[in-house]
Amino acid sequence: MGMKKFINKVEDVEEEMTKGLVKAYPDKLEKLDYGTIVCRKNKKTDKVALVSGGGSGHEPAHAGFVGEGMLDAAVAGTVYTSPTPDAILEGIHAVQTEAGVLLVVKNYTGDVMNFQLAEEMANDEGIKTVHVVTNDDVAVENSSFTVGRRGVAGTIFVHKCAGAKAEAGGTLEEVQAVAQKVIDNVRTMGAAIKPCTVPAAGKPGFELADDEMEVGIGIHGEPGTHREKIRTADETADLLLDKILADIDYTGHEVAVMVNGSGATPLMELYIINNHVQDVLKSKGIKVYRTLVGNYMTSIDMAGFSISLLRLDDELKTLLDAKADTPAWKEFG
Amino acid sequence: MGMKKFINKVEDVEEEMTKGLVKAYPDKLEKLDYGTIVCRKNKKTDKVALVSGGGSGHEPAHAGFVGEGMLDAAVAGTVYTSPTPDAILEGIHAVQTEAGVLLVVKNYTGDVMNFQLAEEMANDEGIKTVHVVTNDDVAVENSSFTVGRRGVAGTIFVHKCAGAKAEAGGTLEEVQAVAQKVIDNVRTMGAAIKPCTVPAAGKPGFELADDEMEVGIGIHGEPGTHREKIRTADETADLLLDKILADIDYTGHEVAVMVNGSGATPLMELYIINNHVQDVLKSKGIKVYRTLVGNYMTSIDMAGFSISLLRLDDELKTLLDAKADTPAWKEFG
Amino acid sequence: MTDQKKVLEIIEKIIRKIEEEKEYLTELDQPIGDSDHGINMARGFQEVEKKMPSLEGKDIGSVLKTVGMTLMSKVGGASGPLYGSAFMKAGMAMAGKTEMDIHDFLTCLDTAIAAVQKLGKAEVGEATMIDAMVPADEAMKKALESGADAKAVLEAGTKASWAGAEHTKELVATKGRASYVGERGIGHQDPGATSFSFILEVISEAV
Amino acid sequence: MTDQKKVLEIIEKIIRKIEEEKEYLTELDQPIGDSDHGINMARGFQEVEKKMPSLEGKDIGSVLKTVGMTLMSKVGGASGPLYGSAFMKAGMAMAGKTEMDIHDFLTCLDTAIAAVQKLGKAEVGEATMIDAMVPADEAMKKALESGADAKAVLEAGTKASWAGAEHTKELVATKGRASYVGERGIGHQDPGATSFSFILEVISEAV
Ligand SMILES: Nc1ncnc2c1ncn2[C@@H]1O[C@H](COP(=O)(O)OP(=O)(O)O)[C@@H](O)[C@H]1O
Ligand SMILES: Nc1ncnc2c1ncn2[C@@H]1O[C@H](COP(=O)(O)OP(=O)(O)O)[C@@H](O)[C@H]1O
Ligand SMILES: [Mg+2]
Ligand SMILES: [Mg+2]
Ligand SMILES: [Mg+2]
Ligand SMILES: [Mg+2]
Repeated sequence: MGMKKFINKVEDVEEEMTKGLVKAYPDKLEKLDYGTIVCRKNKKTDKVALVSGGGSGHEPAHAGFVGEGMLDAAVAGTVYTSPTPDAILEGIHAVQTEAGVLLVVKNYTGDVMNFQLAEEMANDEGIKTVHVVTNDDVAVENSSFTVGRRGVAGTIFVHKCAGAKAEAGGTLEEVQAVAQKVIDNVRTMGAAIKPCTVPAAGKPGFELADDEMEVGIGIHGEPGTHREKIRTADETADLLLDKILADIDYTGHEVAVMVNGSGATPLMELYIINNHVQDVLKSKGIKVYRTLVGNYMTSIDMAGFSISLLRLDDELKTLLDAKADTPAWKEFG
Repeated sequence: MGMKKFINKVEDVEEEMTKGLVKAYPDKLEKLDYGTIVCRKNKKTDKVALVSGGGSGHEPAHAGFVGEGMLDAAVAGTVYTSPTPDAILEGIHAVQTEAGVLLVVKNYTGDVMNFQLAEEMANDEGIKTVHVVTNDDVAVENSSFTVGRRGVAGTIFVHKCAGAKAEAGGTLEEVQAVAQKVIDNVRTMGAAIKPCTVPAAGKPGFELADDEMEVGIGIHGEPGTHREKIRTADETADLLLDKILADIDYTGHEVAVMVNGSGATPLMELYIINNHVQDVLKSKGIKVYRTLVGNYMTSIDMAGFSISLLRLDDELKTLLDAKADTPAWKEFG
Repeated sequence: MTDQKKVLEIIEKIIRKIEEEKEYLTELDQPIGDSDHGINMARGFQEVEKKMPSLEGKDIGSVLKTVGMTLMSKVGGASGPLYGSAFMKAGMAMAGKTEMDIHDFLTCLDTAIAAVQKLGKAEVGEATMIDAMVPADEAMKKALESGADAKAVLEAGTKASWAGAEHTKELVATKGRASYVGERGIGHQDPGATSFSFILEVISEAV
Repeated sequence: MTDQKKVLEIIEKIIRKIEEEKEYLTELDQPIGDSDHGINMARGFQEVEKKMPSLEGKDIGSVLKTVGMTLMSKVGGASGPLYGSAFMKAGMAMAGKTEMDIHDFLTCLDTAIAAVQKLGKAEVGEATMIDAMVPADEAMKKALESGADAKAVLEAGTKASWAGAEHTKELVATKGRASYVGERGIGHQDPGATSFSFILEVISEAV
């Protein structure tokens, strides 16, 4: 099947959607003229500024998490392509404060290099800038010989907790430490049954037979670790949970759960998955402190989901509960 | 293509997803043992109770709007099928108060009849129960010879405003009047490019060629008013907006806008559509007071969207702004 | 015409028929509705199946009322309350009876039609189950007047019911979900009129 | 070997080549990456195209630096900063020059490789563009030593570059996005090694 999308010109997708987001919340968000950069309006000038970003196509990430208590700026590249150093620098310029700037970068070669170049330029200009790299995807082996695990949906917990720490007046070092703590304690894995279509490509990034699913899928329509016959929701959730729970020890910890949709997965299915995830965690004696179910870090129109588990301590619980006022972070429960 | 979904048994979809929702918010929501009925925990006992519902498959509607300032109970039938009178009565029993019960019903023969029977039974038992029927879909001609327009995404504004009025202590008559005011002032229309698949049916409800879209689509995968060649996002939005703006006079009014996704439509596209909707309204001198972009009233995994415009007065603005604490109503902007 | 045992037998046959025609009825509901009529009906009658053991030896009125209440609480949608109240009201009309003749059957049908029309407000010609029910009722009354026996009366009714269902293809629906598609509904047979015709056919064949 | 005008001509040819191979490069990026390498490169070189008029008469160093900065700010992803800094650093090495010979070209390539490795930390054998660049560099140096002329040196480099790109099929990637697919990447040619080979081929044919 060819590409069926509600878009105008393929080249205008990133610009128009950024404008469309900002026009929905004109009092709270603004778009810079320079590229697809969304900044918080009425920002606090005395707190650490948080800047994140990456390729477009993960909506609501990252611009949907700009606002009080989370990000100050989100810099988006074209679909699935890291933004360029000049754009990232522009975002830093727009929100930088004396307290410094924390860059939250997902672990992809492109993102890491582009953010690194921007960070160097910012520091050269005298803007105190540091970064963290999120790498929560347990589908990918973490070895010192490779580029390491990918940053996926768990990144949103970094935005939330580090954002809350910054809002509460934390220093750059403290905010960075919180971000790193979340990174050290969050793990994610995903699976998909239908691929996504990058508008500029016009056709799906991969093909799946009617009875196949892709396990360990990334968030850019890149292939997962392997392909297998489609299973039930519960079995698929088990598959992912097993890998996550084997990676770090969750026993005795309270956790935050995110059941994240890939963009075209109906909430119906995400709820069904959550039903099982909660049962499994309960049976293992892992207490759930907070659950998020919805589209947080998507892959355009992929039908898939990921499960993230964040191990909590008292500090992270407080930061998770702190007020956040952004388009896509929903506080309830 | 066959059905690809993250589900377990087709017969368990409704039950499992309802449990999955409630397990995400165990402190605030509860599921009744009797069917797929979600109630607000810690409900106020001195306010008018709001009960809504309809077929499943519209997630987050309606259970996602249960909570402070919106619904007290949501009664779901099987997918796309109105709940039965006994289930609706059970929901009424669970949340009824001395102040009375308002049923918010979408205008479909099935819903209207089942809710009517439940209302009669409730009144027979001495529970003061009244109803409103939402009918915002301008795709369907409103004539006294037919069943009238369908209730679609605009229903969420009824939940919000009537819910706020009830939370603020309005009488049953006042709450019903607010609900009716919203109904009188909200209009919606939708289009789709990919059909949805009811789990029990196992195949899409209709077929669309690669270059076709269905205009005036309903929220149950039922065919729309007509089919035509797919257009750009802007042109499609114009098509829908033209019908909406022709139906009631919006000039000189402030409006609330909802750009609602059908379940498999990426936010990317909804933002692109919103970008144009805001421009058109601006060019017509219609001031936008608040905008919602996201999945509010879906059709399982259909790729489509609807636009709703609610004409506001000061009362509705206040009610729209009032606090609501539910899984799916997001206050921002 | 039929005693309590026979009524239970007929209900068993209706359950099986609906199960057999589940896909067909759902397909009919696709172009003009929401593709669920067969699924809805089958869900209801599967539940009736579960109630069957408890109906052994009950009077016909109770049997029909239970069928109606079961459909009412299991089918949902438009057909649920319609078929539900049709059977419930027919059951009330048959209260206490352990045998029924063709006149009783016509009383049941009259009562059912009244129940469907009270709730659904549809007249003949709006492309609903009423377009099968009313012609069937009229044909049976005419056959009865002309002296036909129960079997012949039921056969005349079934024939008229199918003709009525067939005729819905030519109508633009003005009630139910099919009304939304307007002129596009022409050429498509109403699912509810079809399911009613199947039920009447089963009864007619069984008597 | 080539003057400033010729450099601009070659860049024009690279722009066209990348445009021509856009789909192919994107397809190569599908099984092991995110299906965008050709799109990314084409977006960058289309922007370079727009800058061409402003480069008339500028020295070779400035030309290459502008190409690099343009790629850096338009391509994004992994290839953007890599190709961007490769051209930028090569431009710095050619600062003020209006002519370049084969020795200058090798200086450019050495500088470019150093820039790519500084940022990307890839060694030979990790299935990246480095696996085309380094063999090309080595082959050219060898050819030069053995007395070949500029054209022959470039041809030897191009051949080695393509062989290196071809060889990436046998490697398990350990850098870049392709590293995520592990063993499944075997049999697939690295897109970046391929785009580099195209660029070198264009230069070799034009000189
Ligand atoms: N107002 C009405 N009066 C009589 N029959 C109706 C009415 N509305 C709908 N029906 C019948 O119900 C059938 C549809 O049933 P079903 O598909 O189970 O419910 P829904 O339309 O809620 O999905 C129609 O084919 C029609 O025969
Ligand atoms: N660390 C690295 N060092 C050298 N080249 C790399 C590195 N990482 C990626 N590449 C090159 O970049 C190419 C991919 O570029 P592209 O698809 O445009 O970016 P992205 O991977 O961000 O989508 C790969 O084929 C590889 O040649
Ligand atoms: Mg990319
Ligand atoms: Mg239905
Ligand atoms: Mg139906
Ligand atoms: Mg790529």
